Amino acid sequence: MTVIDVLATALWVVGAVFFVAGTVGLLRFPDVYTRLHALTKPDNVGLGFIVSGLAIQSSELAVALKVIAVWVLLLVVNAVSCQVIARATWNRGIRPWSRR
Amino acid sequence: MNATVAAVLLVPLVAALAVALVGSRAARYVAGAGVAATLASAIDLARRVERDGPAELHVGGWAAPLGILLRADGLAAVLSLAIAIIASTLGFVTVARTTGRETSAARFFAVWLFAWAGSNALVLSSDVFNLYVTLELVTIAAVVLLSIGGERGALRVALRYMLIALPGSLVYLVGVALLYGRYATLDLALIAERMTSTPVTWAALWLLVAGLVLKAALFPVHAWLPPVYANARAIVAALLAAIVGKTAFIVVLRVWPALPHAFAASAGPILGALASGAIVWGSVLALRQVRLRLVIAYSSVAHTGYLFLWFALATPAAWEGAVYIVLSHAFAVAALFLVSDTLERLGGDDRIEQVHGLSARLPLSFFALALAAASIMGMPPTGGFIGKWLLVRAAIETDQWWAVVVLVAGSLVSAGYMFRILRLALTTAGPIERVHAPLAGQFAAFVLGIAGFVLGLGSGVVLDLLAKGFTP
Amino acid sequence: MTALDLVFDVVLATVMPVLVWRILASKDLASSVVLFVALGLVSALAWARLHAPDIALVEAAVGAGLTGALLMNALSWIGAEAGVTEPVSRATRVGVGILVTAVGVGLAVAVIHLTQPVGLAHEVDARLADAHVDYPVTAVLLSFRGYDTLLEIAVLVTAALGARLYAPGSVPGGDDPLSPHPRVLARVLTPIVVLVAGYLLWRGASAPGGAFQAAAVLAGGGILLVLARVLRPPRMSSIAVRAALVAGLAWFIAVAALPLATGAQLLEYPSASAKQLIISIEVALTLSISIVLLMFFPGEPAPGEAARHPEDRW
Amino acid sequence: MSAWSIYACSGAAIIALSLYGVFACAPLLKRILAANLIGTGVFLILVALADRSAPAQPDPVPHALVLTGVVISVSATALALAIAIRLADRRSSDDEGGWP
Repeated sequence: MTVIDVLATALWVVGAVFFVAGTVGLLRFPDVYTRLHALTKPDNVGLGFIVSGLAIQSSELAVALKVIAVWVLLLVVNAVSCQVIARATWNRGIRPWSRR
Repeated sequence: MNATVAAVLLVPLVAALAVALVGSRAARYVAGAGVAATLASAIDLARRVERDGPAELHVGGWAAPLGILLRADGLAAVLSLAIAIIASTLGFVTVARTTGRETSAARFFAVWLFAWAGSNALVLSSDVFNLYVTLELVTIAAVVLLSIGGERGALRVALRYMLIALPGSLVYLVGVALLYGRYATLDLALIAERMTSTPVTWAALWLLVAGLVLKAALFPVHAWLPPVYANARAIVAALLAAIVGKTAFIVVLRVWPALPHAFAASAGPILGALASGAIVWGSVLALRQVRLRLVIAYSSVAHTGYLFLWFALATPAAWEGAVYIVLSHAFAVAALFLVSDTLERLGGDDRIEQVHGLSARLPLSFFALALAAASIMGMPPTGGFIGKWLLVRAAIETDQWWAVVVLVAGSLVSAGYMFRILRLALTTAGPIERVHAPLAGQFAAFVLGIAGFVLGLGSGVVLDLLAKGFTP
Repeated sequence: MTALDLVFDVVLATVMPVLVWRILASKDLASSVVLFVALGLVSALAWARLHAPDIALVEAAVGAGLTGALLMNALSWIGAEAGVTEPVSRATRVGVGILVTAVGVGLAVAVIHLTQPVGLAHEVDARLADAHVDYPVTAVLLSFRGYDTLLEIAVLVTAALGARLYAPGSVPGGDDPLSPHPRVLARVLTPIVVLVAGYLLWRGASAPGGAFQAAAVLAGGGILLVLARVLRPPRMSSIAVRAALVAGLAWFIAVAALPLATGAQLLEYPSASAKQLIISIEVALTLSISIVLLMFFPGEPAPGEAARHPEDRW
Repeated sequence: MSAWSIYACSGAAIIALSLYGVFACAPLLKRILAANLIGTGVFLILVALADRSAPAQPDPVPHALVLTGVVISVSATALALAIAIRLADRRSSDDEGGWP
């Protein structure tokens, strides 16, 4: 195992932690808006770590650029879909949860 | 020969695309030309096979085990010719009825031609996966045809039919997967050569057969069929009963000679028992129906039984008998649906009472009805008679007297339900007057009735053609 | 195979049937659809584990993406409640249950006895040069078993003709209940989608990819444009749409029939131009398949009960 | 137990479950889903069998068969959904006077 492998594995583990946290949030949070937050934000960061791990481990620059492109596209799509779902929910008259 | 076989496959496909492209207003002209051309290509194929004998075609020039083999033998020639006669007759009727204002015409004719192309591809194929693709083409085209018009009843049966036929094909495909996993080829002849009697092979074959039995609506999985026949447009019901409903059995007919003897010997009695059940159950229920279409439907259930009876007998004569039942029932059932269609257009529904006085009111339809009924009952010299006769002979040859009893009993009951209708048609008591109904449908029914009759008279020619390349 | 691989495979292989069970047992249809999409993504992983990258691509694009979109769209028409149901008797359920258990167990036993790794990999490799395609799967699809593919496209076109029961209702630039963001997204993604589709198509000759994968990506982009109301959904009443729909199969048939004139077999590409012909078929098929997949998407239902959807007839 | 046999068994289980669904689930939409899922099970078995030669190259023929099967499967599902949508709509259709 080279230094790069160790570093990549560490990045993957950190990424996985974010995914697990996001999933726990999805299951535990009280309403659509908070769950959306749990679903999209940690995923963006988590995937960022995983992609970084893959990128530094890849043998070719082209492969590294491709996985980074995947991450960038996911950022855009996640942002928009999160926004669309939130707006659709709002338009249906569902208001954010608050601890009264 | 290459071009002849290719024409049978490609002409209907090209015609379908052309119809879809031109749209509904001109669809009937293009469809008419396409139907005529496809009919001509099928006649050409039959003539060539008759003259030059069977031919094998390696699509793309690739031999087995890698390539797909098409087999233009006597069976393929006879079946594609019968399909052509029925599909073109029904197609011409529809063309004649179309005024150019129907906005579903392009959809209908294009899909009609796709169904035809699929059926032709199916009878020519001798590759187990390619057979799956052709089955799906026929099934999906049939579903689209069933859904045209968009009434709730039609949509419901379209979906119901699909949710039987699709799992049926997929169960067949599971069998194909196992066969490929064991024998590393999809070519039927090569599989037959390599096949050994192992548990895996048995599992594969049972799956193949089970999927096809479901699609063919053999007793006891026939319950989906009568509602479909009762709710479809008559033309579509005719196509479904005469051609689409037969495709699964044709695949069995193709696959069966490739099976190891031990499997055939053990599956034969089981399929024979189901077939007997179908004959008895279908015939008895046909006797009790008050709607003409349901009589036809249950009669079809019984006839599926006659087809599968072959597996218990498993002699060359029985094979010919089964093919003959396929052909004669296809002609008869198409003719009957057209007669029913004429009656429905006159009287508004298909209760059997509508037949009352038919011989005086619509002589042409009556003739068609009588000819079709004779074939269904198995009266000489119709094609139905030849089929049943061959089956009885095979049963006697193999000392399976139970099969003789079932065949005779089934024929007697079918005489019962058909005579009930014919007697009503001959009754001229009461106020009966000659009425006018569109001639196209009546004439088409008559043509199909005659075809079933000619099938019996010309059995020598047909059996000779069937024997070309026949090796069960 | 390391122990970790084994654990991963076992987990993945267990999750899939469990998902199927949940899809079929869940109370409301919306959960079924969401789980169905999840299954599509999980099975894409399984295809990758089984060294089938082509199928993983198609599964992700079609199984999870397109079919998922179709199902969600169907839900918006039907409603997440039961929709149309067919009652099933208890006896049927028990009978079917016994039968399918027998099928499942029998099948599993049969499959694990197929340990002899037989196949046609060697034959394909040996003839790859004659097929004038470098990538084995593409060679099987378009050369060795090109006839299957031809009929498969016929199935696709047939289904497309039948699936156009409604003319899609949404209008470009009309009122947008969501927000401007999807439209911006659509505009940003369109060039990327076209680029990726072209890349997949071009790659198909030598690596995983090809007409269907490219078409699935194009259709996905098309659906996004339709949903964002940038693009008017294709209608059969347009001759251009119909021409695009039939072009792929028509060109395939033309190429298949051409060798017959010289006495060769159906689909026997002349070896001098085989490569070019196969590429031309792939391009034509990409166009037609993407149109068909886009046409499978019926668009949004018009708001309110009274709104009439004209049927898409031509 | 090798990887391919694990997935093949998974495929068998999927086939059994979805066959049950297609014949014993009440909602039509679930039956349509089930019919689609039978395909997934069959494809899994086919691809698993192709991978028996691992670590050597897998057999490309089943891969091509599955690609063909997926196209047919999505066609069938799309058609079934179109009909189901039409069926859920209570409005009567543009009748063409009993044609054909």
